[in-house]
Amino acid sequence: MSDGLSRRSFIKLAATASAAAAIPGCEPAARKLIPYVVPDENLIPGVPTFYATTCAECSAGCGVVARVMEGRVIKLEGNPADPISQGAICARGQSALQGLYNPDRLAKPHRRGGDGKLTAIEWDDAAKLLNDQLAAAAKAGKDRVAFVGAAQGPALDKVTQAWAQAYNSSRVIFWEAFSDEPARAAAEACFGRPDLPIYRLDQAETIISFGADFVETWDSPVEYARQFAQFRMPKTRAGGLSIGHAAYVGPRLNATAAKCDEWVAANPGSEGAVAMAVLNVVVTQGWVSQAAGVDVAALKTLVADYDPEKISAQTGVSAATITKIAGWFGQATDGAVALAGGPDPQAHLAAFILNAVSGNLGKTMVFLDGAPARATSSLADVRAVIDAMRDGQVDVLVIAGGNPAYTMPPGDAFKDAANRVGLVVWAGEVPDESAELASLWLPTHHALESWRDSNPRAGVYGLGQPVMQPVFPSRPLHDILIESAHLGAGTAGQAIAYENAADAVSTAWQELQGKIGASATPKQFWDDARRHGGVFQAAKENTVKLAPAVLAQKSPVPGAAAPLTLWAFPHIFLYDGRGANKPWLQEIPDPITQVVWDSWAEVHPETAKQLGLVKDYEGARLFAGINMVEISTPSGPIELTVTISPLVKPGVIAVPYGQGHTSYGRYARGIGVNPFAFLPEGTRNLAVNARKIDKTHKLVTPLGKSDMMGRTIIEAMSLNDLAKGVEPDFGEEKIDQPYEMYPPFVYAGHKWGMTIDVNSCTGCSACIAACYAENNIQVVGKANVDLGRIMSWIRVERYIRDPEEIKEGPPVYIAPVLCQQCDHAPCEPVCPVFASSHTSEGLNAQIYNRCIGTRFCENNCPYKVRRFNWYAPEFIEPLNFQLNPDVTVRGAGVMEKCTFCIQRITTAEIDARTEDRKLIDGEIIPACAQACPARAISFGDINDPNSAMMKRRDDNHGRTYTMLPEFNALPAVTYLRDVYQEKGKA
Amino acid sequence: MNGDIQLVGSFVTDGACAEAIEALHHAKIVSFRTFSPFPSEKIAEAVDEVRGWGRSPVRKFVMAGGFTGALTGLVVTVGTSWEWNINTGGRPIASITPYVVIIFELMILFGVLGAVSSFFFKSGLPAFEQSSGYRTRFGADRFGLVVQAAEGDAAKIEALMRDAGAEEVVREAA
Amino acid sequence: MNRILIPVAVLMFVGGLYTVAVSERPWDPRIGVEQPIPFSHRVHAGINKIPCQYCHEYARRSANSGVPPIERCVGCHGSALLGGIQPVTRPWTNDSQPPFEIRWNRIYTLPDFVRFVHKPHIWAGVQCQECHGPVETMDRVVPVHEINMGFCVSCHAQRGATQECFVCHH
Amino acid sequence: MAAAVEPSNIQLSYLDVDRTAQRVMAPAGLKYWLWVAFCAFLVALGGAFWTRQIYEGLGVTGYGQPTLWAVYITDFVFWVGIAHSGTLISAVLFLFRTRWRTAVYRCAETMTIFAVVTAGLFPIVHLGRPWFFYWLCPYPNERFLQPDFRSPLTWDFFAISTYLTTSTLFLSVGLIPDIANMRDISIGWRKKFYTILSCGWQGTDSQWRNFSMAYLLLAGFATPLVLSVHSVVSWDFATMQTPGMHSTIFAPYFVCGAIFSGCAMVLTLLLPMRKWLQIEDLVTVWHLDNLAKVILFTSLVMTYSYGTEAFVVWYTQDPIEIMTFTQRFFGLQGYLAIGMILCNCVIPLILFSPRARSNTVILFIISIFVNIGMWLERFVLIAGSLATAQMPSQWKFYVPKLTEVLITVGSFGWFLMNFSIFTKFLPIVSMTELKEGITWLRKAGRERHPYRKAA
Repeated sequence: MSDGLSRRSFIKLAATASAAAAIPGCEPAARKLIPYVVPDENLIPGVPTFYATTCAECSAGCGVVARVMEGRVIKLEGNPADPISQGAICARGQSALQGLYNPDRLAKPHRRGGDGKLTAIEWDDAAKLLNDQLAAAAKAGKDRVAFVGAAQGPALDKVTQAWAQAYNSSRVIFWEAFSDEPARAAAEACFGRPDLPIYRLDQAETIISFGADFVETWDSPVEYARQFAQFRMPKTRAGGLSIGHAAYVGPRLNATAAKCDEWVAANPGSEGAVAMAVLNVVVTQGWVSQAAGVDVAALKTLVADYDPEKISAQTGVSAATITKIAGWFGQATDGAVALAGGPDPQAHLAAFILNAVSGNLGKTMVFLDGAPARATSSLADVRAVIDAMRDGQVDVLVIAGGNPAYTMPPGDAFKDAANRVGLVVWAGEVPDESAELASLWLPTHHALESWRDSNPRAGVYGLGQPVMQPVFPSRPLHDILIESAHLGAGTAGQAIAYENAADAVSTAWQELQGKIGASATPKQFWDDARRHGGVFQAAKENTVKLAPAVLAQKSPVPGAAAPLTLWAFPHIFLYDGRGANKPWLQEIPDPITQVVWDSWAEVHPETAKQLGLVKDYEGARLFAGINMVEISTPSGPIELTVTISPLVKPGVIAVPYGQGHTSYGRYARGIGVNPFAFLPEGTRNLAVNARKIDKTHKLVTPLGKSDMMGRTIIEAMSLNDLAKGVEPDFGEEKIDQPYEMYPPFVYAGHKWGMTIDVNSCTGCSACIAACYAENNIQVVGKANVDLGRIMSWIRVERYIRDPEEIKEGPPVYIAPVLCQQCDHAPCEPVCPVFASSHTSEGLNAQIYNRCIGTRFCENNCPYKVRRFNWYAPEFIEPLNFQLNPDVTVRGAGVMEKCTFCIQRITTAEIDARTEDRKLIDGEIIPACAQACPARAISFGDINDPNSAMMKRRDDNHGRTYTMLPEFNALPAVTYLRDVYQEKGKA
Repeated sequence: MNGDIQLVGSFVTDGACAEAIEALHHAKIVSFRTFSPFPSEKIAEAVDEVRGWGRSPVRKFVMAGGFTGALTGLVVTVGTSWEWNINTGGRPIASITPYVVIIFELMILFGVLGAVSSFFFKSGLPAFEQSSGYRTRFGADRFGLVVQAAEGDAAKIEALMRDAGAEEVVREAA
Repeated sequence: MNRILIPVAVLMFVGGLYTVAVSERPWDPRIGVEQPIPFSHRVHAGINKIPCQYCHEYARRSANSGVPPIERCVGCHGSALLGGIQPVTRPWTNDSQPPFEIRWNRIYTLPDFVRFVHKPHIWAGVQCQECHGPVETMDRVVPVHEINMGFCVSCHAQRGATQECFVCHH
Repeated sequence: MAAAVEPSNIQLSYLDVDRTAQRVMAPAGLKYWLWVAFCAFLVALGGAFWTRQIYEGLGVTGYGQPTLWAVYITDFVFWVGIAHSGTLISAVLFLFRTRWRTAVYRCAETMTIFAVVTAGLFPIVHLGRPWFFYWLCPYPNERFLQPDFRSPLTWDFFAISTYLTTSTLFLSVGLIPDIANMRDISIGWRKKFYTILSCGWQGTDSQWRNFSMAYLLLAGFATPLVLSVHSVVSWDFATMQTPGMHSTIFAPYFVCGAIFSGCAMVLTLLLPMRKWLQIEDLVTVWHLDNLAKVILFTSLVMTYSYGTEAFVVWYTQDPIEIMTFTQRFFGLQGYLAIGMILCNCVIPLILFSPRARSNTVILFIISIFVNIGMWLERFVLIAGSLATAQMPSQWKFYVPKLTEVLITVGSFGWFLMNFSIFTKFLPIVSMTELKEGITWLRKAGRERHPYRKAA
């Protein structure tokens, strides 16, 4: 009871506090103080509590820590104890909060009447309706109940299965749009076990990725971004300084390719062929490792058809390139790894074989004992269920997650089938396309409100616990299932031992303890798991051998590529569309195209010329595409908005997944197109012909020009220069320390500074999402972004060069730009009212309540990192529950900017003072540095030469530079140059 | 003094008026005042000669105002900077160079205020009681010379004025 | 009389500015607010000498000092059976609100753009009374000082505490 | 209104001067009030949109990163510029004892006052939180916190307010004798009105003596002030590190531009006025001709300044400066800069022809062009330079929305309304000084078509 009361009171406090927060200066804080009846001794109002749980946004299963204040979760941070995330978190993980606090979440159960109108009903009625129908279906015969949903972790999946059995059915589908089925199939073929291996990129010298965008969406992006950053660190190999060689094979230069040495522009769907060609070179050059113990003769016959010369017509990749990357792979003394992504089975097969024959099994690609079994259903099972539905063999269909109506190819097959089902029940958070098919809607808990477990890999058992009281009167999905089994399924149902999901999970953990033989008492084990967010053990590595049989089965050589191919790729933020209802993910620009709030079609300038499209990126607003083309697909013509970019292969129309929702909340509805709706099953590319139509639609981006114009903004230097220790020459004369008119200002105590390693930054934008979450930054929407009013304090700056034209260096420069906290801050002396001033700790302070909005500071800021509030921010209930109470919500008409997370700094300093100790290096971490998966950002005290941040500068002194040095603003942020290796050598 | 009556002479040109003044001066009659529609060099010179006036005292007030302003500027700028010691852009707390602008503007402001106020003060403005002898034409197109005199001297003075070219001379009680 | 007009005008101008200055009160004292419970700080803190932080327990640990949970009241005012002090004679809450959900009226409020944290002030040895006045002598709490920036800054200046804008405004 | 045959001024008497000037102030007819009502309507329009902007936030404008200054600051600089020629004509030319100023200086000075009043509005319109504008002014407050006197905006605040005070006082001192004149001839409420305003002026010798001295010193102060004010305005930009603005040439360049645009505005006002108010024989072609010469001269100086700017940019060899400069002329909004050159450097060259200088229609058209050109110059300098600053990724060109446009239009309405009302109730030409220099007026009348004789 006290619990309930305290919850009510905090909700009230929350509401009032945030309402007041919306207008700083005008409104006093909450007028009422409502005490607890019995205080929770672990909870101090005003001091955050941290709960370890797991992230449910993708299958990587990172551990996260939820920062909870006054009972509201206000921020998600990586769980340092978790071996996968190791304290980092990606943009999608951060945005789980906006799924939790989404204003479009279903609050009550609804049922659809005959006229198709929805009416809210009570939980009991909903449950009764559901149970009756289920019981009837179960009576009618076997397998007349079907469940289609997303995998929710072993324990809960077991519950689902049990529920289905109780209703005398086995039709349970765990649907994942981008499933790991192809990889598992290939693994089964190669090594006789359908596990997924884990990769150790940091221990490789060469990485070749066949369509696997491992720093964006593939498999476990946070982990691989971290490993890749270590892989790219300049380190001494065989005497000389070297960085790993990386090549990305795919039709579009995405963020992953941007960080690789070589972007191998292959035709869509020909990654597998390229991989075989690489294998061919490796074999013919005799780089097959003896240790692998494979039958070279068989190999030779397998790859016979894939001679680089012969195949290059189909793949669109020159033999020279293939030979080069094959050379990197075969001659890597320090281990190499091939990764494969996408649905093409041949690519996975070839990648596994490559890793095997080059003797990297157990080194860079490792199979673990006790790897989790497949969590998602195979395509065959899915098809079976859909057919059954179409043939009217299913009476009740429960859709819970996965949004099959949106993600299942091809478009309408699932919908048609669903329409023949007697009762379609939808259980979820935000009503999506699948909900449109359902006649009964059940609101379920968000992952952060319910118990879960996860087992992303052997030895890693994540425990997801509810981190706050539910925002809406929803119920956990599995409580609904268990209850319906208990009530509706008679004795069969009573057989389910659990009372509810929590019960199921804790039981599963008791079993787990037995399995892994932990010595602690059950309670101890359970408490530790909740404290650490799971149990993490080193799993035993398994030695596998390549099955000779696989070398016998030859796959047909692909035909020549179509003149014009549409190729779809998962959006880095929206992924398969699940992110589309989260404003942060819509507003954070895609790292490469920088397009926001839209889906686009990238085409190469040549293709654009053939289609007669105007070259729209020479103006000041680069890439704000306006042309529209109409493409012909089996499911009718589709209209796409084109952005012309040299970063895609000619003859390819690259379209991101994730947009094109017809439902799924106010933020997702009616934006762009949905490639799932017209791409055939099991592939991501489709030969189309396109024609220009005289319709225009504006793609919006916060980006101006993409040409750096030789200014010192983001720099890259060659490995040789770094080895020789010479400063790279960019044609501008060096600026030596200029004459100072005034004596320098002395910073006695701390002086905060930052070091950002451009070489590590992958442009994943986790820092931006973290900043939005930590600092109450408002989302302004498409129209305002177009007017140049995006509010993010930190942005991922990206500049491109046409890959055909450049001789040396990367084609894309990516680095985060935030307030440089200059000592000679140009923004400060121009402010007439001291709203912008410098603290004694070297921070460039912006005092919101003193600001009168002359906007002089931003005009004078060379880095253009200040942001002005053009409107009063609006945080739609309950999104305002997420606001950080330590940070002012800025009102209309004031300037705001990055503060190095001053609220964290002051809190830490107060703690240190009250505990009468010095600040510990690393005690203060700004949100961006904390989130960064690649660990590109480090923060610390410039006055302390032993701080990790300063050490990083010293260790890489050859690479340090500051942005726009000619303005002598003396930034506190130092960048480390990107490092590339000359195309000539290697 | 012996101002029991006054003679109001009006002239068409300022030259004539000035001559009359000089004539009166020779006749040792100095208790007069003039009205003119616009500042006339000739009349001014004549009057100055009679009264032995130097340049107008307004200058001194303006000087004082200017100094006060400059000082105020210096005190306000430097003083308020030292109140808080806020570091902006690594500049010195009290950086005089930019303050010169403020000091200059305040100097001008106070100088101007000095000028205007002293002008009002010295020329007896605002004054809402009509001084006798003023004719509206003296504001328009005639130059007036009003002489205070004893009954006896009236004839002589009138003659002098008419010789100097007075258009008309009127006697009236002072 | 006109000679005085100008000085008067100047005076009025300056006076006007001064009124503007004083009229800026980001913090408005709420004098004589009636609380839902006839609670007397005089009786508790004054006569019975209960230390402030016995009830406002979070002051030294957090930003907000916190209002005592009802458990804390019952601890002393429990029924005679529990050996508590004799229970209060007056009704606990007025009828306008559910029992056990006391809606105290805030006396001290700060605007949202000021971040005041009790913790460091308590640790720095600042007495509660220095800001809140002699609460132990008041039946109904009345603000003594106007908690505005001038008040904070002057004390910070005296004690040589930080005077960074950024520490309180962020 | 082609070059009308001027009435002969040869025997122009003091009374003629008075009567002509007083006739202007005769009770107004319907036409006049319609005109004032129209201006008032424009003001109301602008006011309404300003209210909306305050209520909803600056988002209703077309502003955004990186052009955080655009139309409003342009208007501010434009109006301040307009103001300056007034002080120039009344003060500087007074010190130089220029004869032809007597007829036009009152009009120019009035224009100054209302232009400054208009200009003063724009920094407030432009603020994000306009209700706190008074924080720019030092006043006793409980925080002991005063403005930062390092900031050019604080300089602006002091410069503009000083300028407004000074020129108002200058005007009113000059007005006193004329008002006294009006007092003597008028009756009824006007009598009371003028009696109070004239402060009992009678033109005695001692009054005239102090008057001349005060007037001289005021002029002496106004001259450095007018130079300083627009230099300060230019430093708003010159002290910025933004390429395209960060240049030491700005102060003289802005001052000259101010005089240029100001004289053009004087012509724009004077030409219709002298027609409709029938003061042709006080404001003669001779005066206009001299004004036109000033415009021509300043236009040449402007052309030179543009050249210098280009040269300096080339001379620095700073790629950022050069890129910004090229963007100004060849970027997306290059046509604005081209138009600026046309209006400010090319079209005024027509004034080399004496006929053009004596033709009121041509003069009027040219003056309009110059006004447009100078507005464009400020816009190109401010919005253009900010649009293409240091960070290419932040480049974006600014396009105004209805709000800015209507508030700008409203500011013109505000200016014209005040000016028109002034002309009806206070003498718009200085009778005193015209009478003082009446010989020159007669001369001007005799040579009323100085250049026709040649033909």
